[in-house]
Amino acid sequence: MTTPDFTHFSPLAPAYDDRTDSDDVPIRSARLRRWSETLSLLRGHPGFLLALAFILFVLLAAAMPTLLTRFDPYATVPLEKLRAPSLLHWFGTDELGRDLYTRVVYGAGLSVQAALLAVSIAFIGGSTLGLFSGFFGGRIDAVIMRLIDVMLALPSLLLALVIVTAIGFGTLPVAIAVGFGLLPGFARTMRAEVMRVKTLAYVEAARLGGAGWGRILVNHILPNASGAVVVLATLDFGVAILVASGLSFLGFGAAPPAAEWGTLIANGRKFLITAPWLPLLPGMFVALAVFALNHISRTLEEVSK
Amino acid sequence: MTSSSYSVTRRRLLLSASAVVALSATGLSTIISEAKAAGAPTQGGTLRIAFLRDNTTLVSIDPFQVYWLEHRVVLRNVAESLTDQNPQTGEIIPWLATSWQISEDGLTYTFNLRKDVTFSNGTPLNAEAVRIAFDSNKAFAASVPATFGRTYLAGYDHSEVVDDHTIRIRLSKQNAGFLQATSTTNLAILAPESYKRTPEERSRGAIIGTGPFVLKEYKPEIGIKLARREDYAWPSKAALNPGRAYLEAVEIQYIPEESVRSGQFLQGELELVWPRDPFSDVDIKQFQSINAQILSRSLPGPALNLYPNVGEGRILSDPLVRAALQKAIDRKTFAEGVYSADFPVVQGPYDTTTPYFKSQAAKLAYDPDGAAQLLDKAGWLRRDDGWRYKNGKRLTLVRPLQTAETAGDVLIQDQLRQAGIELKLEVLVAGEFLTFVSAARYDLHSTYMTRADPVVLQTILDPRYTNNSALSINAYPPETLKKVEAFFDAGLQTTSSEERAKAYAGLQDVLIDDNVAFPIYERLWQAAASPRVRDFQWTSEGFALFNDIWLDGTA
Amino acid sequence: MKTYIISRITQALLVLLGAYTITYVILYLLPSDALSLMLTASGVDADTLSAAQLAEARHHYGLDRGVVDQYLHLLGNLLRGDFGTSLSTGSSVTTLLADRLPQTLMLAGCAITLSVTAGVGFAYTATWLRWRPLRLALRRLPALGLSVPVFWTGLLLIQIFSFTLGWFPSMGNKGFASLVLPAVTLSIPSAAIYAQVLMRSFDDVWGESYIATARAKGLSRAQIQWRHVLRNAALPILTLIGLQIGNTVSGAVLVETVFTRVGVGRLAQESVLRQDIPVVLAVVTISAAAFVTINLIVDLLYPLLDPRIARAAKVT
Amino acid sequence: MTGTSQEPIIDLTDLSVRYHSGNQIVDAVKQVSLTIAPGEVVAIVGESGSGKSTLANALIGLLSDNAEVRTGTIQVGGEDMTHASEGQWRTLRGRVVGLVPQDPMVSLNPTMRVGRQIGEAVERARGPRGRSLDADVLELLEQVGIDQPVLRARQYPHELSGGMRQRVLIAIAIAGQPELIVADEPTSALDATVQRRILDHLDVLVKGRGISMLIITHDLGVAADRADRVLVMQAGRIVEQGPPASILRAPAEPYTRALIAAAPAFRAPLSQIGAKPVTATLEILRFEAVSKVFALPGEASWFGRGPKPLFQALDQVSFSVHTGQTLAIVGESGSGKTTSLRIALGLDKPTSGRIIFEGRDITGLGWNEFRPLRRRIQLIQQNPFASLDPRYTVFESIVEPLQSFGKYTAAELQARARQLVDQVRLPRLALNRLPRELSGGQRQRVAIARALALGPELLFLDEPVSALDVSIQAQILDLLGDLQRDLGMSYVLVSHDLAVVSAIAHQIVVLRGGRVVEHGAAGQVFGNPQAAYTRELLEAIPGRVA
Repeated sequence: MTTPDFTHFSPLAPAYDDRTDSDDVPIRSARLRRWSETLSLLRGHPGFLLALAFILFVLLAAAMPTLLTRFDPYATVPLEKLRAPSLLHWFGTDELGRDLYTRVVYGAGLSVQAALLAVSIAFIGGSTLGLFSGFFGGRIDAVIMRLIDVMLALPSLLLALVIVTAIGFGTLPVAIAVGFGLLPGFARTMRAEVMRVKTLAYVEAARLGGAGWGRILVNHILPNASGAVVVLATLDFGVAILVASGLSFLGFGAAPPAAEWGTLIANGRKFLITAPWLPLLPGMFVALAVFALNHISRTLEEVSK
Repeated sequence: MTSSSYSVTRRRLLLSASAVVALSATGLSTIISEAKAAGAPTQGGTLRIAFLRDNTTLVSIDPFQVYWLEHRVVLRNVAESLTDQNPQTGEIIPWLATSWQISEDGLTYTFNLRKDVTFSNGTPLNAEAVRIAFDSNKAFAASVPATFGRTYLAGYDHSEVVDDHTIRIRLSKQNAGFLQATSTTNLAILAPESYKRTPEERSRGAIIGTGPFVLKEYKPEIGIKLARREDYAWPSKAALNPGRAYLEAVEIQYIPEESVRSGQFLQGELELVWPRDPFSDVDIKQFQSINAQILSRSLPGPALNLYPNVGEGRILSDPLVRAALQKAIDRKTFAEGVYSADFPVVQGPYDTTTPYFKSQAAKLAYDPDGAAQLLDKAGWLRRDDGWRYKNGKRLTLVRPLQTAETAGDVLIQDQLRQAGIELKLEVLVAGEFLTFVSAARYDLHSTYMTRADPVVLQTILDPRYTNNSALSINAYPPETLKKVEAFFDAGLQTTSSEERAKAYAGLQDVLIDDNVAFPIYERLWQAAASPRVRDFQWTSEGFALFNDIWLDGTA
Repeated sequence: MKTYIISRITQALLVLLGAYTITYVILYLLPSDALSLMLTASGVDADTLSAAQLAEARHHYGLDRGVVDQYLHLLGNLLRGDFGTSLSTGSSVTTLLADRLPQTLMLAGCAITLSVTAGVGFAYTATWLRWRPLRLALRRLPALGLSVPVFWTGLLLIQIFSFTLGWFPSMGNKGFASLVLPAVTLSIPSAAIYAQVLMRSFDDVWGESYIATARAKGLSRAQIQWRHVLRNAALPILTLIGLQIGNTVSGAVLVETVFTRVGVGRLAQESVLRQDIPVVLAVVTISAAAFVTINLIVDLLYPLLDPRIARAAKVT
Repeated sequence: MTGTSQEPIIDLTDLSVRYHSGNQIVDAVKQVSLTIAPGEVVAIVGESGSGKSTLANALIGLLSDNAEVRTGTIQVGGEDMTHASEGQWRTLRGRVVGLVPQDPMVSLNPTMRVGRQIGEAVERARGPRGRSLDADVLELLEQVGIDQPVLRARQYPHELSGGMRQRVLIAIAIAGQPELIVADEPTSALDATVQRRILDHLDVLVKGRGISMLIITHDLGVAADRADRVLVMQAGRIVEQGPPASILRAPAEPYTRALIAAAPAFRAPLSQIGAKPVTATLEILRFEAVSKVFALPGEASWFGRGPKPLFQALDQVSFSVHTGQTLAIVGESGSGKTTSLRIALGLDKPTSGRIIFEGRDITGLGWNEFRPLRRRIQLIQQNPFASLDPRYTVFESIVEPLQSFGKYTAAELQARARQLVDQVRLPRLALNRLPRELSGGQRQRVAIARALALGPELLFLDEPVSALDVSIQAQILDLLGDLQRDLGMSYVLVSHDLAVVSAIAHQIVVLRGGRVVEHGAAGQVFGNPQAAYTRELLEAIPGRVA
């Protein structure tokens, strides 16, 4: 006898008024609805767009450096050495006369590659461990958590040094070493998220609806738990760049003449007094890249709330 | 950021590149003329020196074992040797031994010792002490065959104490370099008490010498402290100050961080900055902003050479490629680009201050077109990617580097790139570096030693004297090896200068003609001294006489 | 409470053992042959020795034992406080560490205290300020602190405060002044992390109902921030400090290299280059032990600060 | 500062408040006028979103930053506070106006002792008290009826029960001897019996000191029982006000009439409840002497050998559910009603006793053996806001049980979904909506549709409407009644709210401390309750007195 009440007003959920009943209602999947919404929200953040543009620039530099500079990163011109930044050489030249801006652009490829590899190692390894310990709990959880504590106990940079010395210099070993350091972060985040989602009512409802744990894991727990992990991934991408540059600063980077950002800073530090732009500009570039990534991940986090 | 422009009254660096007659090694050290005119030296003060870093592979300060240049500078003023070497002429002059006689067959050396010399623990320096020193060194060299001092002692059999101040040294086989060896820090004489201690203890500083300074403290990788010896009165002839040192103490620090080291010096925290690599013109300009003095000394011994691996199957086994490689290196641009405009261009396998040096400048001219023709003739044809290939294989030469590459390494890499040769710089950790080199997996490798006698090259390039090190075995095609060994023996088995001059001249010609040594740059050791430092004097092997140095309070 | 402490201690020891084992495995199974390494480190050229000499040297360094009982042998020594002898300097690792550990402990200690005070102070002011633009700017600043490479900040600070202004020495271990710049450099990343986490936790606490109760009592914003918000919001910092130990040691390696301070960090880095295995193993074990102890202390401290844990709720 | 006796404590004229959140503008309060005389008790009744909390906050100056007072004036204790500064408001709070906040479980600082939180209010209102502060605090604790005040003062909030925490909050409110107390939903988070005792105590305190009080509530019964004057608010406006008796007997406004009709307590005189014919039908589910004991996480004895402290959740509970009928399990928090629900659903295993479903013993069945029964037993959870996966559309949530049990083509699923949506009276367009775009009532309808997907015979309802507004509650209860009639389903309703139970229950079981204190037909239990506890429960229903 009572008609459904749609005039009901709740400040949170926008009221809608669908009176029409029709058989042929097209049923669209939820996924595209969610993507279109989040993108529209992101457009509202100017800072986010600026950060995104800078990161796209870095990724372009990593993928196709030739587009961004016409200098050859390896051609030495000793007579042109240690020139201050000018219109010709935006970042000036290094101790062998090579264009520093070009070396930073070409360095992007190595640094981004190392960071990307490191984050994917940490993401895959960490998330699986976190999933197992969060999902099964009990003894498995205890064992995995102690393993994570062990990895946290080991100083990441020192361990990275040891790993790189064990498997040799170059971008891949650096990536493995850095990935090993980031893994605990992903494991702890995924574990916390899985444990949170596992106890929610809609998981119990699905369970009582006859769904097996496998189906619940794939359809409910993982999608809802992975939000936080994706945000962490963007954040840790920046951290990976920093740690990788730390390693190459200590001389564990790629073989010369190629140079990661950390190597550029390391080589430049000899000229801190005489040619300060040599160590300081690459450092600023790295800081901006990591700051942009940091900003992107924070905005993603705020939007997904 | 020092902004002073390049000072117009540029201080002339005494780096004459003139060809030098074999024996008279013209002094290339800079003599600070003004120092003498500034009146009598003032007493006291501490000389603070900053070196690059400590030797981390062999942590030792035991004179016999040490090859590390920075340590030998210190030891030169703590432990003294029988003889000294005139830095300008290379001639052996008296020190602890006032005079000596060498037998005709060159197997017996008799030294007459000074009578007034005592060790810092008070015991007298007499023939018995010298015998104990030589015999202990001989025993140690037998137990640790690879130790650096062993080649200096080559041929030593035993010593006889003739009387309290005369000692006769017997050699089992001829060693022309032995007299020069007695002037080096490696054969310095320690007190008998030091030889009772274990080698490790001596390495960590348990050394008692007769020098003007006493070793107060040695903290590996941190620094060294020396204190003046009050009753010192028996310097070598090369020294200006006959008696007690003017300085009260010398403090040595290791500062690997270059900007920090230069910063400390510019702020007056240090009197002497003495890194291992020469200064670039940027550094020199910066130092001259506080009118610092730039002190340079070309170090006797081999120049910074690359030695090839001509083992079978290696690319450099082909003489044409080696010849092309020699022409593809632009040594003038290297000297100007990496260091400074008036940096000497290397002229041969030896540095110019090495006795019996013979210039090969003519054969080392930069000739990229010549190199290109030779490579084409050898079948290495250039492709559009800039590299040269021969039946599908790229012309790649591997050069191992320990821990880190320098700007010079990368410059050579790029010069070879322009000739189409890929120089792969393999940066390795200490452990891997040694296994890599001993397995001869390199194409080009470099090492050097400092000693003011050409025989030093034997410890690098003569398989019979390097315990068959991979470098010496693989450096020559068979026919060149025979010629090289002949010249080395000729140079070793005679004590007459003319014979040695002819032998080593022939040696230097063969090394360059057969392209088994590729000189890169002259090994110049440079230091920057604050204006207050007076009477800084280089010894023949590039060390410093601390007891001459004094600090002018006024400057 | 007691069983809780016991179980935490056993877990801590387990973690320490795990850390030691992983480092041992990586270090001792390095591809390059340990013996040739050790020989060259003590000035002997491995390939010049005869087979007999090699065997004798292998025994001397205890390399002829199987990997496992070598591990147990070393562990046995470790428990007796003997870290073995350093390969390159020949002196015992314990003395080597003894004269370098104080430098690093002082540096790490100052850096941690600095970062905690800066982190909490920053979050406190950033959440308390009313003026919106400044509030927004302060919110983004920690992210910048996190993005700047440690060694780069070090170089920058040397350039400004040491060479241009000449306030502080740019290197060395002498006295307190030489500690200022390195400690500041090392503290920046941790302070940034603390600031970021605490700002979020301060905001959360301001949103709690008991803050409305406090305002209803008529307390001023300052009183509420001090008496109610600070205590509850600052709780997460304890666990954070525990986690930051690893980063502090890593940071020390870089900072000591840039500031030429002779500490454990630099020693570890050079020992890795020299493959001086016992020293690296000792340094990693000590930093793992520091991590484990500090986390244990944090776990025991937590109930004192958060009564909800200490006094298990009785069912009334 | 306190006004003369006859001047009104609160004098609002034509007050409008607007919220700015992002680009959305929300007018929460529209032209409201209100006066409260000294000593008078006024109650404001309204559903969530009616603006009643905004009004309360406006009176004490606790409006959030993004709120804007657009029109009207606020006079508190004779002072015009419309655009008062934070400083001016501070002098008022505690001394003139006291606040009793809503949820006692989170309204006390968890890391500060209770005594100190009260002491803070005392010192704030009456200046530094020095040593006599403790005495003031103990006195206040006694006044609000807390036992062992010395012990309680040193305890932390988490060590006190919900009721005691509410009393502490009252002590804080009256610490400054205010002239007006604003009580925002004072007891809605507590059990009925506890609620009644606290409100009685509050009345005594307020009347004794001549303080005026403003009660904010969504429960018409509470308003009617406690207030001299009742105001009904809807969508930001006061639609009606007057003495409770006239409001209840002769409501002028249609919205007030709808509110009264929807509130189960007033709908039908209790004695006629349960007039549903109790035809003897088959028995679908039976509990036989089911007991359940939990080991407490508390401190085992030192060496871990001694017996761990145990908690008896259920003690020999027996009841039966008849097909097509509703059995209600009633009890307060900690009575064991939820435990019995979990045991029936196979989520927990009983320590002893048997559960029979359609004649078959299903006690202790493993997950897989129980799975086929999932098609025939389903659950409707309490909180509609958490029972639906935020990433699933309504369609995907509803058809999930079907997908778990069998293979269906997309067309079959869509057809079934449309059928189910119609059954729960939701528009078909809702199928594409995400949960966050629906109201509480609509989400509960989706949950019901999901439960019906497999065509179950037995439906467990865990406090199905307690999270919803009164008017929506009525619609959901009606829907459940219709579904039971049409599909012949049997229900087991678990609830603490007797008013809700009376709407749809045939049989009632009353639980207390894990034991069945009463079991019988609804009419008989409501008509003449045998157990004293049942009587106490019935009397605690707010609004019965009228």
